[in-house]
Amino acid sequence: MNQLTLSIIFYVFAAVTVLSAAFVVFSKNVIYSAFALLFTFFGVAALYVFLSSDFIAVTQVVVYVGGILVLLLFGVMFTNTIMQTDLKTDVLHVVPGTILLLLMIAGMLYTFYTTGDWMPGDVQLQGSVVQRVGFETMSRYMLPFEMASIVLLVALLGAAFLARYDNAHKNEH
Amino acid sequence: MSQSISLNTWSDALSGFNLGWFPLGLVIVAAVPLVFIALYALTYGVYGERKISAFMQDRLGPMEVGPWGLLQTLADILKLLQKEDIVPTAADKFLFVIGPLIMFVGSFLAFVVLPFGPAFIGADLNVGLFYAVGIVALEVVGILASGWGSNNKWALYGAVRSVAQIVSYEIPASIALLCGAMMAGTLSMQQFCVAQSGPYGFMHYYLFSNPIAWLPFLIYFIASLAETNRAPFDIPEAESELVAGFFTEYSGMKFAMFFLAEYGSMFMVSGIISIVFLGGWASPLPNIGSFALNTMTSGPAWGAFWIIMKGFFFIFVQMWLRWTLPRLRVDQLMYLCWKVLTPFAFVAFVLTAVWEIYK
Amino acid sequence: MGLLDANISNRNVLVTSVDNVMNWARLSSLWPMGFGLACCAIEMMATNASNYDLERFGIFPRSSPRQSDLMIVAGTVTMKMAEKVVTLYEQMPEPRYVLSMGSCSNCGGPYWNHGYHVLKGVDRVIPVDVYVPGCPPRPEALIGGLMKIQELVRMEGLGISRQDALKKLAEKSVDAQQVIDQVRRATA
Amino acid sequence: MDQTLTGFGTVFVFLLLGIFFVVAGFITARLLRPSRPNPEKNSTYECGEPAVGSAWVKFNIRFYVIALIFIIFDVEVVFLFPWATVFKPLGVFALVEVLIFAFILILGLAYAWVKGDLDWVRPTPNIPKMPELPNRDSGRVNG
Amino acid sequence: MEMFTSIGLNHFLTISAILFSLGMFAVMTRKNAIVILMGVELILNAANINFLTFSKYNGGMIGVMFSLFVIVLAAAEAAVALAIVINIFKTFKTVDVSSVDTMKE
Amino acid sequence: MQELGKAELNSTRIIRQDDNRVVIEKDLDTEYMVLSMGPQHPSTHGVLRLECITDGEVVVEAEPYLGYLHRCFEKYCEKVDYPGIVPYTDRMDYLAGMNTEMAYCMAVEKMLDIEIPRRVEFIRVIVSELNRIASHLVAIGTYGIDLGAFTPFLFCFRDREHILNLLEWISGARMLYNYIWIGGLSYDVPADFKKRLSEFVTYFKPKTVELQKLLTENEIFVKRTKGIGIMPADVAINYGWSGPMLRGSGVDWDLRRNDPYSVYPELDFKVALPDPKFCDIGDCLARHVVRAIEMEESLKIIEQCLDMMPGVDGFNSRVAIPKKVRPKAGEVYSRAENPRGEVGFYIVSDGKSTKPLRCKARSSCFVNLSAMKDLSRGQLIPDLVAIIGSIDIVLGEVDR
Amino acid sequence: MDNGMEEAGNIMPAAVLESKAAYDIIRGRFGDAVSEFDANPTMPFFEVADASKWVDIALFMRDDARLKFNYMACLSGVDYMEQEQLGIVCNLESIGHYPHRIAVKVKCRREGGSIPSVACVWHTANWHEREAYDMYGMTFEGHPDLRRILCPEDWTGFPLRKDYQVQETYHGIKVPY
Amino acid sequence: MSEYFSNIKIGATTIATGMAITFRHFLNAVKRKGDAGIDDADYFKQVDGLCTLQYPREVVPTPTIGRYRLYNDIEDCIGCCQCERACPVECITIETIKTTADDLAACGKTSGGQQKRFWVPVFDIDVAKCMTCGICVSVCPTDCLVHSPVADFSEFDVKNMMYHYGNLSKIEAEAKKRKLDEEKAAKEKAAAEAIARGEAPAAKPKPAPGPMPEGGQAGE
Ligand code: SF4
Ligand code: SF4
Ligand code: SF4
Repeated sequence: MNQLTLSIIFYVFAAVTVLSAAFVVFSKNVIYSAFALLFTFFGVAALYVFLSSDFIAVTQVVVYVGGILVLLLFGVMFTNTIMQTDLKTDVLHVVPGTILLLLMIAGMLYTFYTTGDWMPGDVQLQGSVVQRVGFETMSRYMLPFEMASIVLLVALLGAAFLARYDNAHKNEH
Repeated sequence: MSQSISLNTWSDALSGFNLGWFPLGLVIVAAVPLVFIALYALTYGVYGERKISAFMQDRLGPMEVGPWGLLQTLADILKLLQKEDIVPTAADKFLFVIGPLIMFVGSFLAFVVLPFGPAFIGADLNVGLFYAVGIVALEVVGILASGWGSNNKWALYGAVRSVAQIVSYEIPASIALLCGAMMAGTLSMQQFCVAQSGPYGFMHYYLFSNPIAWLPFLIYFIASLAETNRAPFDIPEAESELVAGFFTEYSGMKFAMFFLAEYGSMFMVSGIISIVFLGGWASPLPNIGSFALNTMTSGPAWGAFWIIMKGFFFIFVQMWLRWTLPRLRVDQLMYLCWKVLTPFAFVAFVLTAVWEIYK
Repeated sequence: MGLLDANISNRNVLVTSVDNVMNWARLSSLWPMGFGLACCAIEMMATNASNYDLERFGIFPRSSPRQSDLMIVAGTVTMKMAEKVVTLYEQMPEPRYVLSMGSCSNCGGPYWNHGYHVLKGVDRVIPVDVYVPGCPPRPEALIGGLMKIQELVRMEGLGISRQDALKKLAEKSVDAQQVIDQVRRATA
Repeated sequence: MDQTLTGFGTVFVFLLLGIFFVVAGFITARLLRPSRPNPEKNSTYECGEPAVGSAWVKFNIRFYVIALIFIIFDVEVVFLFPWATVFKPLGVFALVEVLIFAFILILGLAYAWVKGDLDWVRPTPNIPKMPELPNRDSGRVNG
Repeated sequence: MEMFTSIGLNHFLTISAILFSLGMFAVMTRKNAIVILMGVELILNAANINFLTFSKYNGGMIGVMFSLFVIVLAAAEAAVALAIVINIFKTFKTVDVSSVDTMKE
Repeated sequence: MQELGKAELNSTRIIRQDDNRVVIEKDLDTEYMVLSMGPQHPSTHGVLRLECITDGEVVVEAEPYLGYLHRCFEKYCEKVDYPGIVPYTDRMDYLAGMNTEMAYCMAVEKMLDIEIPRRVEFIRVIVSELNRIASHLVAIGTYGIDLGAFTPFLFCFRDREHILNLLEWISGARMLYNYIWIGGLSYDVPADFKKRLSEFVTYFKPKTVELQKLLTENEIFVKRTKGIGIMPADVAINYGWSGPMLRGSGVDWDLRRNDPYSVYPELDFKVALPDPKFCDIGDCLARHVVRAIEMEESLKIIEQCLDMMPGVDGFNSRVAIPKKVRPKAGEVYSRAENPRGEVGFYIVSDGKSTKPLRCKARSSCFVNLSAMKDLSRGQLIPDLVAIIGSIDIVLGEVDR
Repeated sequence: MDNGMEEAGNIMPAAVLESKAAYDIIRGRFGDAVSEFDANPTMPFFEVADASKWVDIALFMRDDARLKFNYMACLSGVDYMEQEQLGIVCNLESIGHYPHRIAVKVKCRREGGSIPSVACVWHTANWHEREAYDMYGMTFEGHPDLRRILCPEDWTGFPLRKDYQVQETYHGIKVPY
Repeated sequence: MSEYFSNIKIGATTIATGMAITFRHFLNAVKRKGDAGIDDADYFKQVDGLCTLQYPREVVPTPTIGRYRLYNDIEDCIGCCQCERACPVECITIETIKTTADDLAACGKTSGGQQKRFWVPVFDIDVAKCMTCGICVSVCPTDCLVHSPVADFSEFDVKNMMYHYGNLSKIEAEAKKRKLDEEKAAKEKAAAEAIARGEAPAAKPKPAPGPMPEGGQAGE
């Protein structure tokens, strides 16, 4: 594949990502937002591939699409009475929000494009990311790795408790 | 890594072939599985299912359409092409259309990493197995989209059940596959096969060379049934309860897409299980003395033959189960997943790890 | 608008052969809607079961009308049921066929004279292509009826409407009366 | 061009081809099929009855809990896969590390198990009872 | 033209910036708690892109590892946050944050 | 306007309006869904319609709607003379035509007070037991389908086909026989019948074992049915349940023994009762098991009848058939044990006409089904399907 | 209707004797609310003369330790055209307690007549009464859910009445042949 | 805990048993049950194996008393209308015309040797309505109304299922009717005359001298 093809593909995915993200944010239909998120996540995963981290890309699909998105969809389906609320009532502070949005983009882009010297050069990531991740978790990032399990445990306990709390709550009445 | 790359000579050569800026070779590489799915799903998958079920039920099965009914599925697909395509008024048009698309693409994308023999694979990703586990997520979203988009009660029930089932069984399935990955020390699908090929044929398969491999093998097999919504886990499309599950409202070509996707993923899981535990394209025949059966039956063509045969064997077992067993109920399904398979998967995980370290 | 909607008046070789392939596909894969009404439905089930095995012809029941091509009205259609039958028929995607199985759905059958709540023939609410007589029709009769449907599909094509096909078939088909007369002559 | 990109290039082509296949299928079907919609045909299928209400209702929280437990274990698996490819050279140390990791999560599973989050709560079905007399003179009759 | 054809660091940073801003916008302006969550996910994704970009162009593993942990956190966050949202919904019958704000049991 | 259900979750009201539309008034707390199961649904065994009000997968209430197959049987009874009713009784319970015919003929014979030849009685018992087996085969097979096992269904139908062949051989029709006539039979059995029947018994015995292994003992099947849809004995009686349904609830009640008719008193058979070790008394599995046992008992009865049946010499099966059926004025309620329970005929004759003044068919399924609403509360949808299947309804008999 | 059976009265079969005994208990409790016992051998019955007492009688029959008519086999509606009456006939028996069986008749006016519902005594009666209502049009007082059961909700007429005329069309579909 | 494991064990064994059974059937699929009808002695010979009858290719004849399509041998029908009266479905319509005395021979005899006394211009059986109950067959005195074993006779048009068995065409029937009327008239006249002559009217009605030639139906 030559450079041009690659660029085209990059732009395709970049467009998919940005447009679908915009759709997520601006769509008045929550379920559409959620499904648009699929494309955002997928596009981001493709960008990760461009950043040579295939493992993170697949992780993105596994966790974000397979997990978080499904969770969000269930959440939407579970609370779907809001589907009828229209855009006007759904959005707060549109004008300041938009101004902020534009300002933010402008500011960040300005910073990115003016700060040229944080690019130390095009050093490519070498070797298989999977194995390197494996080694890193077992060496330098051991503690965070164990902490991650505790974070997950706590999240599980907390979320399960919250979901259950509700049932217990209801039974009391 | 280098070995695997040299193995995929054909697909690499093809993918290097560019026409102008467009990688035409890749299209050809990608088209092969497509043709395969179509052929397989059309002629063997559905036809085989019907014939096998018929024989198990003392019937003849398709007989009149083509010799021995061989053209039956072709006729089905051709007919579905001609059927009117109904989009219910109440449905959400966008989701309704996108559902089968995502579903089919998801099931098709999984075939990228499936090696059809030592010389042919879409892409030998070094996260291959992980990718194969993960891409199911797309199907999940496709199912939700079609179930929700139909705005049909049966479809919604089917979709939600199906999603809950698929995501639940992904845990034991992936832990079981993890055991395989631990044995091979890689996630590349080609490497799995390489690691399990050798002069003693089937003796190199993890299933036979590793006493613990039976446990993850069984766990993955059961979980894969659930992931593809096959009986006894076919509650999402349980005919007697939910009419036709999440594709109740689909007609014509859209229905055909589900049809193909379903049989595609059936072959996919069969392929994965035969690669991870049964050596994929590695020939099962051992070299006996000077009678080099194994060497004789290795090679690109033989490899393709073996993996397809192994895949068919598992598909046969899937069908066999389907036509024998009643179906489980949702709570039993969850019980089986979380309280039987997942603990056992963890046990298998620990045992495999210990075995691999101390063997 | 698809090809099947097109109104083609001059039929050439190509059209005919496309027709043939398409018709072959449709007649080889008639999926009936799993839809039983009364006693006839049991015979329909028996026909689907091992001993007669409709799957030989590629006929296997689907439970959703969206995926079926053929509606076998097997049994008594009552007034209460009539509207549901219409709905289900309407919900089938075209091209669709209707086979009326048994006396009851043909014309009310044994309930035609005093059956206040029985629809006197399902053809009063939906168009019927083939009528299978009998009470209940033997599985053989049902298979025969399905063959008739296949015959009908074979006759259809671009620019040939169902009505034309039916008319042509009716001309072609041997009048039952003639058969009787033949028998009579033979026995006389 | 690095290896990853080539590999995923194939994935991309697969993606395109998959979409193409579906779209081509739809287009062919569109050319062939009749299209004669009418309100009744496009009504929602519900066993022949007109559908009452929309299917878009809030759904059972059970499914949500399942997805929730799933996501936690999913993330765990994400960590274990890279580990599985390298644990053999790392030896016992890595094994112990991961066992601790897994153990903590199994604790979570055990917690959920014990707390009944893994049970699909089945409401207690109604066991039919004898008919109840309306309030009228029930006491009087059998005196 | 060169700027567009050769994909470099800035391209990714741009996308990440846009995603981040969109996420921020959702968090700030949408009333629906679930859309807010989606916005948060967008922000996290933007951050991840940044991490990986710098990781790639620096050649280190730090960014990759960091993004991995971000994903972990995102999962945990989504699980808990959605549980909370659903609880809010159960209590207030709405996921409209502004009205929840005023309703206070 | 009528309020249908509130159940435990009391913030939603489900209201049936005067035009029979169901409206849900929601209070946002929880949302009920009105799910119409049937009239075209694979698991309602015909054209039953259940209007389920569900909360997720849980059925808050399921209201059965009948009448989709109301074929005016009772009207026909008043319009058609006594012998002409017989084919209509076939069409009532079309899975067990012989049994229903027999119940009807017995009722008219009671009014006419005629003596039936013994051979006729034996043949009647044989054919109705055969039909009982056939009917239970359908019940068991379709129950298999309801629970997702397709193969047993086809095995059942394969064996049923043999019974149909046997019955066609003697009566001329496969399903709706019009074989048992008032006072006799339309034909005597063919010469080889006894031999073929005993061959069938030998053939069929291993098949029941196979069926049992394949379906009844399958752990998934047991798990799906055990403890589901429990009906306590006293309520079952109060509901008027009869037949396998009642016996499934542990009530030792079989009309063939408790209200003996025909030659049943001379025969030795066991009243099928569920085994509490294998199933919970009164659940779906118990009802299924009762049917399975009953098939074996029927085989035993057939074997005995084959031994005891008087010979053929100069026998005319139509000998006792009256020329003109015109009973004395009076009324009769007579019933028989059908595969689905008690089928009774209440006939009023005015003594003048050849047509009954009133003939009411007490249909077992109608009565059994009436408990559906009660049984379905708080069940999951799959359990609902299991319960409907275990009731084994024949809509022709429910709606008549 | 009961002539011709009377002569047989003194040689009553055992089954009829049992019913007679049960009847005597009821008669003893309710006196003239029930009519004379009809000892015909095919279906011994008595009639409830005072229809308003019907639920009480039913409850008594179900719960009395000597009767225990816990099983209602059948409830049939009947149109007594000549007497300008509609009626129901209930066949009762006792499962697991006594071998006796008896039938009970309750009658009401033909037009606008009403009979107390016994659905609160036997669940069986619920649907049977609905059916009788559907077919004959008498109402059942106190019935929990008296709707048509077999015919559609919007059907006109009560089909089993002797003078029933079938309607010409139903929802635009021609009804007669 | 032990229950947990025994559950798994029972599940596994029963599933294995079931699978063994289906697999046995799968292996037995090489055998096929022949097309023996129920009245063949070897009907139950083949116990295992496929039992499908490939109907349009293979046919098992229905039993001789099988009741399927009604067939009336009008040659034997004496026009007694018993079947019409007995049919609960009222799907037989018969119109008869009494034969005139001179036609008796033309009307012919049944195969049983019984003299037919009625022309049957209309003998319609609506097999679409018939429920093949066999009542009409059982009452037919000459056994001319029979159920044939032909079961498979579907139609594209339901009207084709009205079978006309009558042995006279409309015109013939008209003629016969006219003839009968004339004979009746003649007889009445004769009777009137006889009364006028004071003779007993109970005299055997002798065949009126028929001036009408047989060729009355020449118009045909
Ligand atoms: S035609 Fe006969 S068998 Fe068929 S439904 Fe009607 S009555 Fe039943
Ligand atoms: S078979 Fe029965 S329904 Fe048919 S014509 Fe004869 S009597 Fe009538
Ligand atoms: S009963 Fe026989 S002879 Fe008499 S009219 Fe009918 S068919 Fe003819």
